[in-house]
Amino acid sequence: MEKYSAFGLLRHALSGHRRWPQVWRSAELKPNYDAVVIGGGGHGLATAYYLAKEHGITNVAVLEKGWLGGGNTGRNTAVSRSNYFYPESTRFFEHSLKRFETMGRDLNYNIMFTQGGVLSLAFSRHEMEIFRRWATAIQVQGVDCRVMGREEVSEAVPLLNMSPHARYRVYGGFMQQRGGISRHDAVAWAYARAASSLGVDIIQNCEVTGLNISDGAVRGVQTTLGTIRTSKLAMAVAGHSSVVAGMAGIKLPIVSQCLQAMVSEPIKPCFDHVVMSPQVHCYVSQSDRGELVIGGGADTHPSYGQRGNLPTTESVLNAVTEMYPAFSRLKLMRQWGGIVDITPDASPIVSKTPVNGFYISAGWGTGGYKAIPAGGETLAYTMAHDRAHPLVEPFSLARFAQGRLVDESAAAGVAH
Amino acid sequence: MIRIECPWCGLRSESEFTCGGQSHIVRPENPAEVSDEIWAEYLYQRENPRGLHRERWRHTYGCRQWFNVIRDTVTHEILAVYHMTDSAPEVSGGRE
Amino acid sequence: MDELIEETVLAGASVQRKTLQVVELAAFGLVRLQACDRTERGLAVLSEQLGLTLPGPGLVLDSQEGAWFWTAPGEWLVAVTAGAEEQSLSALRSRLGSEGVACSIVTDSHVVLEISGVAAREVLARGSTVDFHPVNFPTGKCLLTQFAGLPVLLATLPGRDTFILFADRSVGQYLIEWFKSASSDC
Amino acid sequence: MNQTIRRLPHARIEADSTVEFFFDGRRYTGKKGDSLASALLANGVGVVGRSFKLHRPRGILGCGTEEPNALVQLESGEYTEPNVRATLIPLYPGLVAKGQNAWPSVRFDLLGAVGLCKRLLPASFYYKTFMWPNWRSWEWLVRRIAGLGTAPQAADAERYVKQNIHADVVVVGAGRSGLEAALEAARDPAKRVLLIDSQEEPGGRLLGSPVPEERSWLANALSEVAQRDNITLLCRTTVNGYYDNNVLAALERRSNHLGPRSGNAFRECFWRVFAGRVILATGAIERPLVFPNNDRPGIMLASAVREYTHRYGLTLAREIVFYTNNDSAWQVALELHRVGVKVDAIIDIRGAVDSALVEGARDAGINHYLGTRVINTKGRSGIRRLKIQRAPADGDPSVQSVESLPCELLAISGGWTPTLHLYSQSGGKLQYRESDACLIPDCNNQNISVVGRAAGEFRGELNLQCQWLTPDVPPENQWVDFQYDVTAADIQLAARENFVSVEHVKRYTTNGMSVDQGKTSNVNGLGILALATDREIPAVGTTRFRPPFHPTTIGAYAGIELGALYKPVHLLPAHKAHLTCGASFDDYGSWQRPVCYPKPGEAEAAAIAREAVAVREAVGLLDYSPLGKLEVVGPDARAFLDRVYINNMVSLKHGAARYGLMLNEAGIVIDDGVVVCLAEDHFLLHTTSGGAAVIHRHLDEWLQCEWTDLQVVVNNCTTQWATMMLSGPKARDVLQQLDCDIDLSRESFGHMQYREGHLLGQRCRILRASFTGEVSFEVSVPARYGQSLWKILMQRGANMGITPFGIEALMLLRTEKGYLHIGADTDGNTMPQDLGWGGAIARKAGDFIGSRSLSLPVGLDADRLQFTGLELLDPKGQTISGAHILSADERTTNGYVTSAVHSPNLNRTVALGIVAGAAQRQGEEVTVFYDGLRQRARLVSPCAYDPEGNALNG
Repeated sequence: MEKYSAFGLLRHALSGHRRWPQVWRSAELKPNYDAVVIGGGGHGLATAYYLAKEHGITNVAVLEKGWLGGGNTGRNTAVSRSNYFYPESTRFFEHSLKRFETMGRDLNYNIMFTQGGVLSLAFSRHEMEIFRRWATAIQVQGVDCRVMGREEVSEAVPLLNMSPHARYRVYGGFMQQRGGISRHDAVAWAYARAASSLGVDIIQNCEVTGLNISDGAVRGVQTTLGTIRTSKLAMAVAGHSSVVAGMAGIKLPIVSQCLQAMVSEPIKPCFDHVVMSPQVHCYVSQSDRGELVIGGGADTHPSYGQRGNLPTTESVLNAVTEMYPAFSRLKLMRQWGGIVDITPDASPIVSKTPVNGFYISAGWGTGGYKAIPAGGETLAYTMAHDRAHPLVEPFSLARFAQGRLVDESAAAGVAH
Repeated sequence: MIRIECPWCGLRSESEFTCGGQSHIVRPENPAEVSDEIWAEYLYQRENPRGLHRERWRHTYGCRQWFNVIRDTVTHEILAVYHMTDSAPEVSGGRE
Repeated sequence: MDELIEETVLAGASVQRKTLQVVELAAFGLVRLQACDRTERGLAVLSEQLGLTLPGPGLVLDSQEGAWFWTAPGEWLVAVTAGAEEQSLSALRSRLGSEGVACSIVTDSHVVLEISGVAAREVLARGSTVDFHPVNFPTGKCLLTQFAGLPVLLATLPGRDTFILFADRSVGQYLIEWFKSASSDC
Repeated sequence: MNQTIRRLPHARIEADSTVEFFFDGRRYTGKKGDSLASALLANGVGVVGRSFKLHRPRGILGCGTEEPNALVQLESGEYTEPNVRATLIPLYPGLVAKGQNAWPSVRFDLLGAVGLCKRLLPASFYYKTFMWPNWRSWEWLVRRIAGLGTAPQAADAERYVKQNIHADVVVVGAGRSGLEAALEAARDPAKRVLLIDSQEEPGGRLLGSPVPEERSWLANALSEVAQRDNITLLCRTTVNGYYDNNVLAALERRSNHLGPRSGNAFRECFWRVFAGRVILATGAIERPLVFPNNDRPGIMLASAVREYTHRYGLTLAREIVFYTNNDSAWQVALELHRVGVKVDAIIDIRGAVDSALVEGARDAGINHYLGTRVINTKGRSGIRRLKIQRAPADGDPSVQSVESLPCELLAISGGWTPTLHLYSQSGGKLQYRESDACLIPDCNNQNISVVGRAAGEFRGELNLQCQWLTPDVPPENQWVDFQYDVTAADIQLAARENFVSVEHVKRYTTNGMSVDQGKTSNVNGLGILALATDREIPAVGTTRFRPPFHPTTIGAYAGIELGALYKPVHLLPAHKAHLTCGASFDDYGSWQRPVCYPKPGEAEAAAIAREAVAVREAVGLLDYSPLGKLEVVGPDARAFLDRVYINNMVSLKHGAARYGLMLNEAGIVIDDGVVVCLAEDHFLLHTTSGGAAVIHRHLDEWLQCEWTDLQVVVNNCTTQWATMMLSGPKARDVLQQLDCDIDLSRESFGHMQYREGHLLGQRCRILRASFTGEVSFEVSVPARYGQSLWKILMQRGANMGITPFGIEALMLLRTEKGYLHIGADTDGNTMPQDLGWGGAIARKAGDFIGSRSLSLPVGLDADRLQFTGLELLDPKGQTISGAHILSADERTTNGYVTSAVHSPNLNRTVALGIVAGAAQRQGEEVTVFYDGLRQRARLVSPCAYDPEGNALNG
């Protein structure tokens, strides 16, 4: 793998950039793999990378039905944070956040992680109480987080509607300074490059059509490019988990819904943080390119339609205009949708399954992107040892039958 | 935008309705007697198909009635609307 | 001696534009009728007891009590003369017998607005996605819809291009503000 | 240079008008009917913008929504708008615009220096560097160089409105095909036809036509449209989104042609269009040719040259040269000549061209160079010369010759791209047509059809010879996306690095991600990628178009529902009376309710404390109207309620009241309140304030979806009644002063009882329950009398020191008493056994909602968070709701404080919380943690005030 650097850029400039190597190899599908990962998004690619790097399993294929990074990895608003309420969640996402902080150097690929801070706003006395409870929970777990009063918030976000007569008056909020945004495509490409250089085969335009399972164990995978033999199979197909798990005869506690995101036309820097307003379902940040990146709540009906829906767009932008009256004259440039897997407790499932050798990473809901490094690392571990990684023990498939849900919104009254 | 033919009020826009998710989920006859697994299945497991889905909607901003719908979860085409107490009709295909 | 003084929801607040007017109607008393047995048989019995063919969705029935609006299967809103609720209620009860039907006075829980003017249909179409074209919503009809984010009952008076809007009393002020703002080009 | 060009006579502008405007601080004049772009051209302004990455000077390329270069910052202050296409701004008097993304100005931009290190900045260079020492140390710089216009700092001074409209047939685009389609559809008088056009006036390309026949056809068509009363014509309206079920979103510009302060009520109107059938007549957009330095100001699409010449009457330059690969540009050149505009030359890639065109050119005295390519352009702020090269005749390089031509304006045409964004948004698939090198409609699921140029029906064949980029010359300076500085070389680099999916190339090179969303660059990029990867275009595939077609004002999506209208707000019947009592209001579950009634200069906390003391010592009055009231009626009502509440409702006697706790099916506590039995088949349920609608929905769902055999109806009568809560030792005395036919004496009207009767001659309902711990009468009268009742009670209570109190005092009082407040003292995991109801559940015979979930393993955990009181060891200590209870090792949370107040009646902090295993740990000491501060506290009974309940029975 050729090292990227300013010097390298200079050197290639002299040869007119005609000598750059492939970022990942174009691999031919082999009939046999030690491990196969279904899904060439951030999670799948990261899983393959950690299988090779941490566990020495390099005869690995990543199967992507479209183009890698083309699912939710390429459709989300690229926010990373670890300000979760329950220790189970915080521990996991804090691990992931730390990986984000060093990813650029670790993978020698600049993912442009900008730690502008993630600020959540409270719009009522009650919400402020909940936020204090939430922020304290995070502090108890030793993660950075501070409660902010009305004045602090207004300084941090000068364009915010601070009118005392606002329909939803801003009471304050809490900030995780280490949270921020990165370039989502870059994360997928970085893992693909690193994994590929360790011998992982990345196969695009290869859709899985069936699983070969006998005696309760995985034997192989049928794909549009032919059948592969393998005894370790993982799925990381956010949005389509129920479909693929169904091939293994497994029914999941998951509903797929469409989550929208949108960007404004690019403007000069005017917005430093990721600002979330859960009460009115909108969050806003500004990308390096200058676009305002806007997200909101998911459509409430099950959906596999990867496209924007007008009512949601309207309500999200209505909230944006109410919160930031100065953005009213900016223009929306692009709007799209991704399919998210929602579990009953909105927490993920990283788990072994009733089928030996079949492992799932699903139910990331609206928070999958920030989980990519830890999600890949723990799934790889779970595959390699056929034993759940300690970080994901609370996120087993079995927790539902015990009623042991890890429901962030239950404790904090706020979805993520 | 989803447009649904409310059995009572006629064709309306999505924003007038509330989606209640999968329909025809059978509540165990004697909850006290079923296993934890069965009960959790009833509470949490869902079909979640990519394609035709039998689900229930409520005309929240109209007659407040719940009713059943067969919808294609990819194209959002509505293939059938029927009463809560009716069993699902046979429908062909959908666009997927 | 103390006396409870009756007050309307909007205390005279209204919208007066060239092409749109919105005023509060205090002319109605409202009674809600709910049948516990919503089966066809049950409803047939009900019609018989009342001696009326109760209106279905979208339809308005004029009877001597007043105007009947369908609001849900087995549920009607009856608009009677203001103050006559009590009589109407007992009249209905006597015809129905106590079992199986809930009759309640709901006058106070409602605000009733009259919307008139040549821009009425256009402005209504700013608050709801239903088709207000005369072909689809002729006079003498009613419908339940989401209007300005709220559940409302809209009715057209026979003969006149005037609309009556029934909503919860607590949002009366909000609705007036909404109409003011939505009609600022009228 | 400020003298404006004389206009051609046939132009569609008011030749004798003068409209003053300002660009980059300079004053210019244009004509009525001009766009900002045409006015700038008329004033000889060549450089109007700078590119995104390299800050290269940019001139006007197109004449409409496809324009990638001429982006300006329009107006200032609360009226400013960034990134506006100069081609889409109708000129209005006093218009003020500035060039963007440049310092000090677009004419002379110091940041142009970035262009010098172009070679160091290939596609996505940033992924490969800025890693040392870390991204943070570079990011600020990159962010500042990126971005285009500047965001407004002030709130938008103008308003927007939304309008829904239904039509049987919706025609998008009022060009020739659109008009034809609309008139055709309108033949059936029963059909409602909606014709939408994005330009200032209908006509499409016909507006730029010099041909008399075409002009008169347009005039006739428009008058016929006007006569048809079943056709609605919307101009200045751009359809931006095509959603499921033929729902379209369109934006109408109502006052942009008048400028700010136009006095219009609404600046823009956001149309939601509900269409039976949609006909797309959206036309086609001309493609630039890709050749070295094809991005200089003065290089313009041939279609734009046509528009500016005939519609705006401009003679754009002295030396006009055309460069094309198809016939359409020849037509334009000949049309120019016909109206007396001199064309110097036509350069055509094709070796052979239709003889009629060639002769036409010869007669017009236009030099033409066939089989010839432009291999470079020269000029500083604008194009001055061309370098052209005849293609080697049958591979014999010797015959190829290079010439240089003078050129002030280069009109280019690389073919046409049907405008199918909406078609693609609707779910339609596209297919590639080799002959015209363009994508055309393939198949679609919705009721939609495409006509005219949008369907690839070009009037007269193009006879196009495809050339995606210029061969045999360096690709580095062959521009594809003018705005984001994407060159052919960038796309080749992407392919080289194995970004071969069209989506990857788009993301890696940013081709087509600029604000024009690739209207002029996507197809060229596709072609170059196909060449670079040695594939056919269908094999490469296309990117999916997403809404909006053209960038859309964010405020328009909001419409009028902002500020006070943002979300419906509910007012109390006695709202005005509270104002007169000096109430400060706040939003509680969308109800505006009094927080407290501060006296002048009194702090909120002080007011709350004063009110709380008044209730304990004398009597307080609270507007309790939002308390949810549901009437459940029917033969099966009692059976139903017994399944809805964990409590036994079978034994509830007529006239009696009983506390009830409600769960969801997962066993989680969702509501509580007092249930009253009005009659054997008639019950009154009280829900938490503001919760009535939610609980109503909950009950309806069970009745309609699960227990359909039960004969029960639910009537939400919350707002039918105004409820005033009199609470305190003197509550009864106050009420007894009023004429009431209910016996209010302690003996006959005890705690947790309910009466109906008449108060001051009106029907009333009185409930004796208490959320304060004091004797309380919850008096309900029909809402129309609510305000009056409030006033009377205040008057008659005056001599007993009656004090109006707000929600916060109520919360303080109930916290002193340790009364549970669902949602505050419970969370989304709380089960009844955590609230001391384990026994009741065990005793209850039948099944009820959620019962089975209570015995899942989680329900039996010993460390469940349970409701408890907390007493700080330090009597002066204070804590706050949100503080945590720490585990012994202080590493994890053991629960948290859910309610905490300073009790003015006990003069110490009173706190409630939910703590792991609290029921078994009463008396134990724990550590309370908040904001770095640790305090010791003891787990005690929730009830801190009057545990014997004497006050209650007083």
